[in-house]
Amino acid sequence: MANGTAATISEPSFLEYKSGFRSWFYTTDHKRIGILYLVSISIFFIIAGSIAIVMRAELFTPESDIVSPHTYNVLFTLHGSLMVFFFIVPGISASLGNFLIPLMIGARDVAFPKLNLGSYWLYLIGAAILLFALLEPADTGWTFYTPYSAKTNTNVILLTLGIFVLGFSSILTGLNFIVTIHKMRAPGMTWHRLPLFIWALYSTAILQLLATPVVGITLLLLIAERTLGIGFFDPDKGGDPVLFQNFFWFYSHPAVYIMIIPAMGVISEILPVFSRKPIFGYKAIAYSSVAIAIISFFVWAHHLFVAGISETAAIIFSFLTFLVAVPTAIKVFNWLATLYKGSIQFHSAMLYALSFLFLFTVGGLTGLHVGALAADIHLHDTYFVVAHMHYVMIGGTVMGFFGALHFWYPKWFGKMLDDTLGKIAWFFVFIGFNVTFFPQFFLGVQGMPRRYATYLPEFEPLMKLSTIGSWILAIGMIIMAYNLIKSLYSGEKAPDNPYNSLSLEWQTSSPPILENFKEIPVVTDWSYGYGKKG
Amino acid sequence: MNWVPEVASSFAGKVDGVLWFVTVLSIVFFILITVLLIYFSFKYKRKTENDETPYITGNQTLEIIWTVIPSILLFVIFAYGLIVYKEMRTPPGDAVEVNVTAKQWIWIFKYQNGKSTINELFVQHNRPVKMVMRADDVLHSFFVPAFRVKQDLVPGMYTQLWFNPTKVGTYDLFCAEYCGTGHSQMLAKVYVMSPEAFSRWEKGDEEEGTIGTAVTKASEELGKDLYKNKGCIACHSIDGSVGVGPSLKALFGKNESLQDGTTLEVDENYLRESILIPQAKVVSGFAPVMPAFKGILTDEEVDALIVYIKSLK
Amino acid sequence: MSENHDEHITPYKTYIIIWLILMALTVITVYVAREIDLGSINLFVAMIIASIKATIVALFFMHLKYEDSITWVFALYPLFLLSLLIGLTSIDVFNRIVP
Amino acid sequence: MEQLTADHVHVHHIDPVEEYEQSKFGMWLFLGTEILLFGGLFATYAIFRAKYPEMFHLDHLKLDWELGALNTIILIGSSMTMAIGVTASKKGNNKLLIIMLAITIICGLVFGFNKYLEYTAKFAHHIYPDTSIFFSLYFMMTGLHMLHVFIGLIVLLIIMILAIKGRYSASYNTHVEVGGLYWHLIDLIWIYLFPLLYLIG
Repeated sequence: MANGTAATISEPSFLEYKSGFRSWFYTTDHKRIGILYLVSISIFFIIAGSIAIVMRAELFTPESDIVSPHTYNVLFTLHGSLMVFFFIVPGISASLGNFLIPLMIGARDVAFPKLNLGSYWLYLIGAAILLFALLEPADTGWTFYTPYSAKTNTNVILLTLGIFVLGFSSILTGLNFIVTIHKMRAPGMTWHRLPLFIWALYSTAILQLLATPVVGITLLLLIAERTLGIGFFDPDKGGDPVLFQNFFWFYSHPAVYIMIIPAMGVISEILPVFSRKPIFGYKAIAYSSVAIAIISFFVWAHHLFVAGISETAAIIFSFLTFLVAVPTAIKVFNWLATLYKGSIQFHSAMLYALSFLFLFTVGGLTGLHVGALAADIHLHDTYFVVAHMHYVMIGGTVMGFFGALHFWYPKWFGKMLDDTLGKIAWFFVFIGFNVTFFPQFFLGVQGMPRRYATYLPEFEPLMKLSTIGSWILAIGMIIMAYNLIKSLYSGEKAPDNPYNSLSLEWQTSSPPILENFKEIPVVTDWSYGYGKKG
Repeated sequence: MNWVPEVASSFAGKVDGVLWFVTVLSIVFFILITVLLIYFSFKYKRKTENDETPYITGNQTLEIIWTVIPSILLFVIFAYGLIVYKEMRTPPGDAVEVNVTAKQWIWIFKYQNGKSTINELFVQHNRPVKMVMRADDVLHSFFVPAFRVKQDLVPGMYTQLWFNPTKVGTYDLFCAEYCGTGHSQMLAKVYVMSPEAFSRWEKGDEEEGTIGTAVTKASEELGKDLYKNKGCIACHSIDGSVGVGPSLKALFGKNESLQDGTTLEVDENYLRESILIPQAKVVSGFAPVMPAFKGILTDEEVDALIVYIKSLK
Repeated sequence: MSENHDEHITPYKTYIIIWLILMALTVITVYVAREIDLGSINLFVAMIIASIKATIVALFFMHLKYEDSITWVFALYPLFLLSLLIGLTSIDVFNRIVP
Repeated sequence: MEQLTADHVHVHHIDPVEEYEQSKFGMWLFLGTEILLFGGLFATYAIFRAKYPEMFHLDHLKLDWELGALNTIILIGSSMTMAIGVTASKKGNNKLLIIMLAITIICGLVFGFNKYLEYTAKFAHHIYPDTSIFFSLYFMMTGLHMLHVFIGLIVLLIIMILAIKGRYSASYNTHVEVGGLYWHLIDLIWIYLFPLLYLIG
């Protein structure tokens, strides 16, 4: 992209221009709000991750020895709820999206900066409600299936209320992003010059905007069921428990894509930079993001094949489910083709991007097993699903998230990360992740049901292996966290554009100045013009 | 190590067929992608800072190929899954019906001859059975890996599944839908019996069926088996911790206060009544949720349980 | 998207006319439902009238008529999703087998 | 951006026309969210009405359709006054805007008062949200709608105060337009709730 903004800028960066509590919690600067989200979601990631370690430790032996079955149920409820609603849904979208969207489209801020701050406060309010909910935590699983969630005497209301509030935070963030991307692109930034990360976040924002309200009303009805005694989901009052599952997954399946599409966007940015080649099939990748955003609304009931839904519905939903696999496959092939004849540099961010390709492929392909009707009947609610989901969520989203952190770290904080340490951490994360979750595919096929506090002795060897893997994974995470924090203090000062990227965010200072650019850049080309034309 | 659980129903092999088909396809694509990924990564590893790279932005033909081929394969998987699914969902007309009721955290099976069992399902070899299922309280799910069947049980609504057991033996039945504290203890056994053994069981000469050796066991040991197999374990601990029901530890001889305000000392008669008709005298602080075991346990079995409870000092 | 900033200003008179039409439709829908009572197609008729009213409100009171295409997309897409939610859920609820 | 005092910081100047376009588009997006929020309830209604037609028929007779019709007239009227207010504001007629906002707010309050009468009458007859599926729907739908009326009233009140302070002109009336859109949505939802609940149970 040709523009003259890379000239040395003497203004203080957005990190330095002002300090103190108010300058952060009352800021309307999208970059600071991005950092606030980053810190908040990281805290929840650490909490929920630690819970996972305790759960795996409990599962080291078949009996319940570390925590009681009830506590175990509470733990997996918290692990799921925190990871899904507090970490991974707002994850890349709210933290990196906030930081990067205006920078990448050449704007000074998002369309509604005050609303943006409001979204973050809503997130904090949701988090505060959650803290109260922890006093007597729910044991329903993060899916809150009725009638159990309407009957259990643990505190379901506070947890769902917290998630309801977070939902509005998510809706308003999505709304903000859609308007920003529509109305605030720099001159010359046409739709077909937009970075693919922006396309991905645009698709995500549509899902956030239009799927979240349905889970909002569903959780509200659940709260009403517990407080007012209404009975839409209560069979004793003529209600239908499976209706709850329909409504819940109308949001929660698109939510899976709210989690994964931003990571796909990250990969589309990292691969070309470290291959020094244009992204392969720009339009195919861009449109497939939008296609996923649309089709993913039609597939929710593939979570319900054995829930008691009608056969007709099961068949229709199975078919639609296979439809949504097509755009995903297209993306993977295009990424792969991007590497062809490139000049590939194994930066730690690139390692995460490549492992994304590898792990997400496993996650995506095992999705076919559970999408096929007959196979799903056997695999549903077993460890196979647990493994599949973690391959998509960790192998996909979290790898993308880590890749993004390593990639944009110099831009956020103006410091270079220790790349060697980054690679060591990557090694442990990659190995640990696979050791933890790969055995779970076999456990699932052999019939080990999920959400079991105790299990039959025949599953013990693989369960032990999985637990050992979780320790390796934890070591990797600790090294990475150390690297991220250490580099803040002792990292080398980052140049404005350490990877010679063509994308707009690298054409301003590192870290960027308060209003991103000295002058709004004029865009003349797309941001993937690497390589020699000819 | 076995890749898949035992193949013990008429369609288990077909389900495995779908599983293997998808798995093989997945492995092919996985290998294709991984090999290319690793090959490209090393072949095109950066040599100098100024490596020249070609300006390739896409290829229409390739895009079409890798859109169309996966689409076709995906449709084939869908169709294959659908065909087997149809068979799994269509019970043959001559299937024997068994009524299944699930409640926190036991399975109750009622047979056409009026018998009923708890946490033990008896079926005849090579005779299709259809489960007509209902949950009493919350969602549960009937899952027998060896038969490749799974179906949720929903309160207020009947669901069904069928299978034709093709192998004599004993199989695990799991609850696969999360249902609360005792979820992972909500296990049962499926006994697939030869026609002779089954008709003997049906006639009722052999009430304990499974625990065929039970007669020879000492009462206390039999009681312990029953405690584990009949679902008591899900709600009543033996270590003093309070579950859904009172702990059995040191229960005998204890003074309990009841919900109607009276107190009594736990003796044999109270234990017997509480097993057979639990709702008669409920200890205060607990919900009256225990199922009645009248007609399910024999007198000898109740005696054995009482001996066992007495032994828990 | 919309580069055209000369905004359309609806005259007051239009609003009065629209209001009169809406009132008339309200009377019709009440009359049809309570006096004529078409039985099973009652729901159908009432929903058509309500949709006409809603369309008029959106087009004129909310000026959707003068909005750009992207606003139309985001105004109509939720309705499509809603029909999907109702339609596909009904396919499940009303086709379940009764053993 | 108000808190920034550093002199070397760019002034974030927002073009009022752009801001107007963005805000209006943003509000349309938000209305989409609102439609799907109510959508969950509409879907519930559709399912249970098909499942229990008799219950819906018998229960809906217990509702006071005349009061419902009155409320419909009031709310549609308020929608019209709101629309007139928007036009007035675009024409720079601040006085008319204030009058129209006042009428709209009064209509909203009367609507709320009628709802209050309706609810208390139901409670007096021992009809509560847990009485039947129909009344669960009735209370949830009208309750959520009432909550929106309440929020809408607060928004309009703030806009009216700002209008009295002379904040709006022919060239700047974003709040009025956006607040108006929200108020019309409340009307839109009611246009469906009225026949669904009061007329064709």
